[in-house]
Amino acid sequence: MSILLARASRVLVQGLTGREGSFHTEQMKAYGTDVVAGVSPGKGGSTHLGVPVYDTVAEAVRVSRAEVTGIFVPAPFAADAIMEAAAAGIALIVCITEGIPLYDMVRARAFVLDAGVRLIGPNCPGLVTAGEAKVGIIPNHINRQGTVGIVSRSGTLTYEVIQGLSQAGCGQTTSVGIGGDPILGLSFSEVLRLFKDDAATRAVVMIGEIGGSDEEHAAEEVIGPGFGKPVIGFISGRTAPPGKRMGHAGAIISGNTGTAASKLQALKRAGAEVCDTIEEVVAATVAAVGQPSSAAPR
Amino acid sequence: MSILLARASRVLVQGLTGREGSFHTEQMKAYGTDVVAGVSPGKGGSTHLGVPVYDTVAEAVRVSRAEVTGIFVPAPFAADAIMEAAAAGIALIVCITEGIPLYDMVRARAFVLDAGVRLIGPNCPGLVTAGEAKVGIIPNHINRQGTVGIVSRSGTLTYEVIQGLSQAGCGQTTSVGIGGDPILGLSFSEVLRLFKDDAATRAVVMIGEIGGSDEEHAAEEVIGPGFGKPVIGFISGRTAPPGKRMGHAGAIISGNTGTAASKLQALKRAGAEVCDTIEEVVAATVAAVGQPSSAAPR
Amino acid sequence: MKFLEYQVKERFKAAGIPVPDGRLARTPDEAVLAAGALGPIAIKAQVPAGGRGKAGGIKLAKTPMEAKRAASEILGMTIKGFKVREVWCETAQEITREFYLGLTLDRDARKPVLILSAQGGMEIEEVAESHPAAIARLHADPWRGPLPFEVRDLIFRAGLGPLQGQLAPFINRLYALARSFDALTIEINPLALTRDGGLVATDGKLEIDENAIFRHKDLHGADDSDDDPLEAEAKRRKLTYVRLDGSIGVIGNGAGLVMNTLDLVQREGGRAANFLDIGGGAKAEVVHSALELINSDPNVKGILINIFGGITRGDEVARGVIDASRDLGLTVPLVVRLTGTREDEGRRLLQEAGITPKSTATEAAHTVVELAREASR
Amino acid sequence: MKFLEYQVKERFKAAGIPVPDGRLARTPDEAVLAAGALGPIAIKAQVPAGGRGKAGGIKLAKTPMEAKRAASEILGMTIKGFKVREVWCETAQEITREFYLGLTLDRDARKPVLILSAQGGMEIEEVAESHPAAIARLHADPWRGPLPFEVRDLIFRAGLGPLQGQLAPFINRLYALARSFDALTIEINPLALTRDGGLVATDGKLEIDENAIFRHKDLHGADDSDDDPLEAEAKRRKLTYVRLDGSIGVIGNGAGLVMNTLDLVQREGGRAANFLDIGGGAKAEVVHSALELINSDPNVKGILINIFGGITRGDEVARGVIDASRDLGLTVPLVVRLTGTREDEGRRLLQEAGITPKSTATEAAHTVVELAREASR
Repeated sequence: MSILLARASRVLVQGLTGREGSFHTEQMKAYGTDVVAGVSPGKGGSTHLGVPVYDTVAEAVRVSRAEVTGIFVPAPFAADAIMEAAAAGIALIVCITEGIPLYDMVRARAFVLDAGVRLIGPNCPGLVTAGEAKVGIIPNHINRQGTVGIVSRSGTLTYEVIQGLSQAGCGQTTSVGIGGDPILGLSFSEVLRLFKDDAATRAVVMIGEIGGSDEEHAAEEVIGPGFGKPVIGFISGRTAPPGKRMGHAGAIISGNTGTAASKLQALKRAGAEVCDTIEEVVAATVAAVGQPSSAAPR
Repeated sequence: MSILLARASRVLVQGLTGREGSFHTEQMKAYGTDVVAGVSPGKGGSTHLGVPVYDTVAEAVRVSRAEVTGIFVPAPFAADAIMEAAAAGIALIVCITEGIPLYDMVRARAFVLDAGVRLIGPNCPGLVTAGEAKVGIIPNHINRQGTVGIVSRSGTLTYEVIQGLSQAGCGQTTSVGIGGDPILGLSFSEVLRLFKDDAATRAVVMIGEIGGSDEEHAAEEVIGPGFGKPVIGFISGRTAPPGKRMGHAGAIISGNTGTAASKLQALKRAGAEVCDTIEEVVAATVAAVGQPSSAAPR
Repeated sequence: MKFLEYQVKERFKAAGIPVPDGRLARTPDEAVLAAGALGPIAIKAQVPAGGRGKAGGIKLAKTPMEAKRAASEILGMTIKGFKVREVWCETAQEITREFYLGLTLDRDARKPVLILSAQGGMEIEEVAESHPAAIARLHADPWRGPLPFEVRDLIFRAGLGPLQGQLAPFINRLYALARSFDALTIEINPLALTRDGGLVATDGKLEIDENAIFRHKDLHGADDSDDDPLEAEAKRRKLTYVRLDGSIGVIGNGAGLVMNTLDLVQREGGRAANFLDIGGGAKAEVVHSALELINSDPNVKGILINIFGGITRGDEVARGVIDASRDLGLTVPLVVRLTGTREDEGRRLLQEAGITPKSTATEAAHTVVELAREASR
Repeated sequence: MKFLEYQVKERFKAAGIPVPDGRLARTPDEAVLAAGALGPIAIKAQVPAGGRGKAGGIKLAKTPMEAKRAASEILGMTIKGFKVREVWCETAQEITREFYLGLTLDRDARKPVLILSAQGGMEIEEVAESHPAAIARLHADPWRGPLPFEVRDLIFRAGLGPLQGQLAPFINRLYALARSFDALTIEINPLALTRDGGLVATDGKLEIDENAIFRHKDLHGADDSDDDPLEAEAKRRKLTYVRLDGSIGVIGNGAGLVMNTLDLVQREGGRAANFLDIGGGAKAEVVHSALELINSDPNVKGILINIFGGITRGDEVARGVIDASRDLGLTVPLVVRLTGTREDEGRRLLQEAGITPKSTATEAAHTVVELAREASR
């Protein structure tokens, strides 16, 4: 089993006909994802990469019964795309787009919450359920089916961990990149709760970074004796100078929370195993799940 | 028993220190209503008519644990007062104010709905649970405790019916004036459902008027064999000339609904007893509940 | 508050909604000047009512001479009871298609609703009934307004997808205009697609919420009662008054009660001369003012005052009635029904002044119809 | 994007938030003119950093002569690395109380938050820590904005009820300004109550969301990197660059990965000369541009490129690296780690060009630190 996404998930792509949308739709299909529809306003009725294109998400959902969407539209239009998906009855929205204005996201997130829909991202690599399906941009070849859940705020570091684990013979259930923006959909806490309830997941790797206090909240609210599975934690940005901004506003250090020290301490206090490097993360995870998964890599 | 309001209800008055607020608070107290607090921003800490005054509804609710509020503030500020009450955790809001701009009310009503709070009004006379408590402006002396529920869109016609019934020895459980504005809180359907579930109410008088289609909806959705209690219906405005309407938008939206004929027909079809005059309403109600209630008038 | 076509178009223009160039003319000569400046024009009667076209209130003029003739014919016409005092002269459009775009408050949904149809023009109501699917609706969340994807969806549902880029800003501006003016109804009909591919509002309607007038004190709308001196006077007195065609002057508090009083008068064989609601909490002066207004109507043969006080107090009503009777020297029978808040004090005051109030509305209606009939004999 | 005090005050004024009268001076003589026109003035260094007062960047001048002396002292100062090129001269205020009013985006609550305190001034952060109850907060619904009752409640909770009538419009205007400019942070501190009972914004801060700049193309903020030529150059090249104090130039894709690369360099005994994130989906030209920038930094003794492609493609990165190596004539060691999307093609291209990519970030960090150390010997 896995969380959020499975082989049977019917996937829509918003911005299908764009450059990024096209490239990654091909990759998703190559991974086995059931891409049932695309949306590009004004191109309804055509077919792109063998996928039927609709003018609106409402129409696409009505016809294709898509449940999950991947959003690859440019930043000025991405928040609107998120809300369109939520209003049309999509259950899981994965927004890859980077650079969405924060006020747009604040509104879109409130909208999504009102609609009772799950949002992953924005500015995230998406998610993969190893060996089953992928929505987003995580490279196909690094994933391997197994028993480790991954949740991460950093896109590229997620790939490092997945690859490291796969190479060590330690496969994954689902790998979720929740995104690095200040205003996000699913938080660490929410994804960790899903892993907690997933029978197939035997250990969880959690990759945080400086800024915000989602890691602290997850440590306090979810991780701990009741969690019942080993959590291996890692925080990047430990040597970042305080106060300087590092790319995403997500890395702005605010008050006493948000520092690497505060996050590491909270994770330790909650009983997570905290590591210094990705190599250590891999080693600790392999140790935690006992022996390497026997499933073949793909 | 009764609906919505009882002797034990803790009542707040917004606009307590104003002319109307003062006059009707005295009347409400005279009827036995437990007025526990008033709100007048800037007058917090004082006492008016023996009632402690607060600056904000949040503070008033925290201290007084008020559950019901009566709003007597001027129209330009009334929608804000409604939302303040909803946000502060008031369970039932009764807005007497007349002349609130419709866009203000459209927003306030959406706010109240989101908060899961009941709103009666605006532009309504409020409600009385006979012999127990009153919020609003229905004259005290006309009510008499008994077994008839009243729900009405017209303020003054409500009084006619209450007085007519009381004089015929036929008392009431609760009399609710839902208000005559185009944008309202509780509809006929919602109040009728409450009466349906109220063991003490043995018959319901429903006073509608031309415009909108709340009466039609109530007839279709709530009244009927499942209702289990006699409904005596009356529609005012049967001889009113058709309105001078500008444009087509209204007609596109409401089509043929809203006329007295459409409402009377819907009520008849649902099995309600439809009357031509208030005197007939009284006679039909007395007949429906069998014999006059034996409770003393008050 | 309603507006004339040219007033609506001024607001459209200010809100960024394209309208044809035009000029107002009060005389045929002004129409000639407009035609000289604008070329071929449509000359349109400015009255606060629909159906002008069918009534002959809209004519095309290709030349200044034609404009003079057309304007002469239209100015001075009476359309649905309104005398035409002004015509709007605007550049004639080469129209290839006509759409409908409107906004109103949907009282059942309790939300603003945008309405778009590819089949615009005069017959939109028929379209709504015969081809409901040709009318696309969007109920906007009152806090969020119409969101970009909702507007896109509305346009595609109306079958106007290819015009999406042009239509979306139109719709957004219409909504913004409605919000900023507290519009109960706002319509662009027809919304015309011209030969050069542009969209233009060739006719428009706007009605503003009277309750929100305090936010728009600088707005001046069409005076839609200027042909009825009593309605105009009632407006000045801030009374809710509608002229009817009977002979019993009716004054009451609350729309439902007044409507019911009209019904009762009719049941008793009379007909009301008017609807007059003094509202909630009226003071003696308001009652006085209302009586003065009704008494000035030569059609009125009897007056019925029906008050059931909640927020309105019986003593105030009684004082108003007594003062007015004394000041006005009423010559028609006056019947008062008074009950509710401060009923006892009010009734006592009336009794002292020689007026015996009735206790039920039916009785009062019966009496006033009888007395008026006797007085007319 | 950040703004200097006077730029912020211009926007406050345009939004209806009262500010003291003032003039910008670039020379002591201009300050003399300002004092002549305005009377007693405060002369304030214009730098995009806090703590000006403590650094001596704010002085009072009662006369034009005093203004000349004060401006002479402040102009040319360096405050937190920024050279003072302009001073803002504004009418000195007779202040009786100082409040704090601010707005920021609360990432945990995922909402804008308004902050009001009766204890304003420089020590607001200390107040927040020592007397949290003295800081009233209002999380505004992002669609509704702060509602009138919420603003009233905020004011009463801050203990400023008696100033409600004056403060509420201030708060509404601040929020409207934040929304219209996509402000991440906007502050009035102090918000001063003057002797005559008025409220005035005597200092202000504004920072705008870089992601929303496309909506504000006409806005010009403070150039907060003009004293660091490399940061200025990076900005021109639209690269996310931060100068650090080590000697290993670091280029990577994704903030988390770059931050981790800094951590790894430090673990291997080196120190990074910079943070440079080429972002997602970077093309060869971007990689080329980034390498050119880093290579122009004389502190850089070795360069580490760490790419794990998702949306970024390995072949594009390889092409950028190869072209840049050829064009720039690199003299410092270059270590590349490349994996992820189109990894094979990228690695093949690099191999063909004589660059052997490393397969792990740890190995790459280790190698570049070693090579830089050897090269420095």
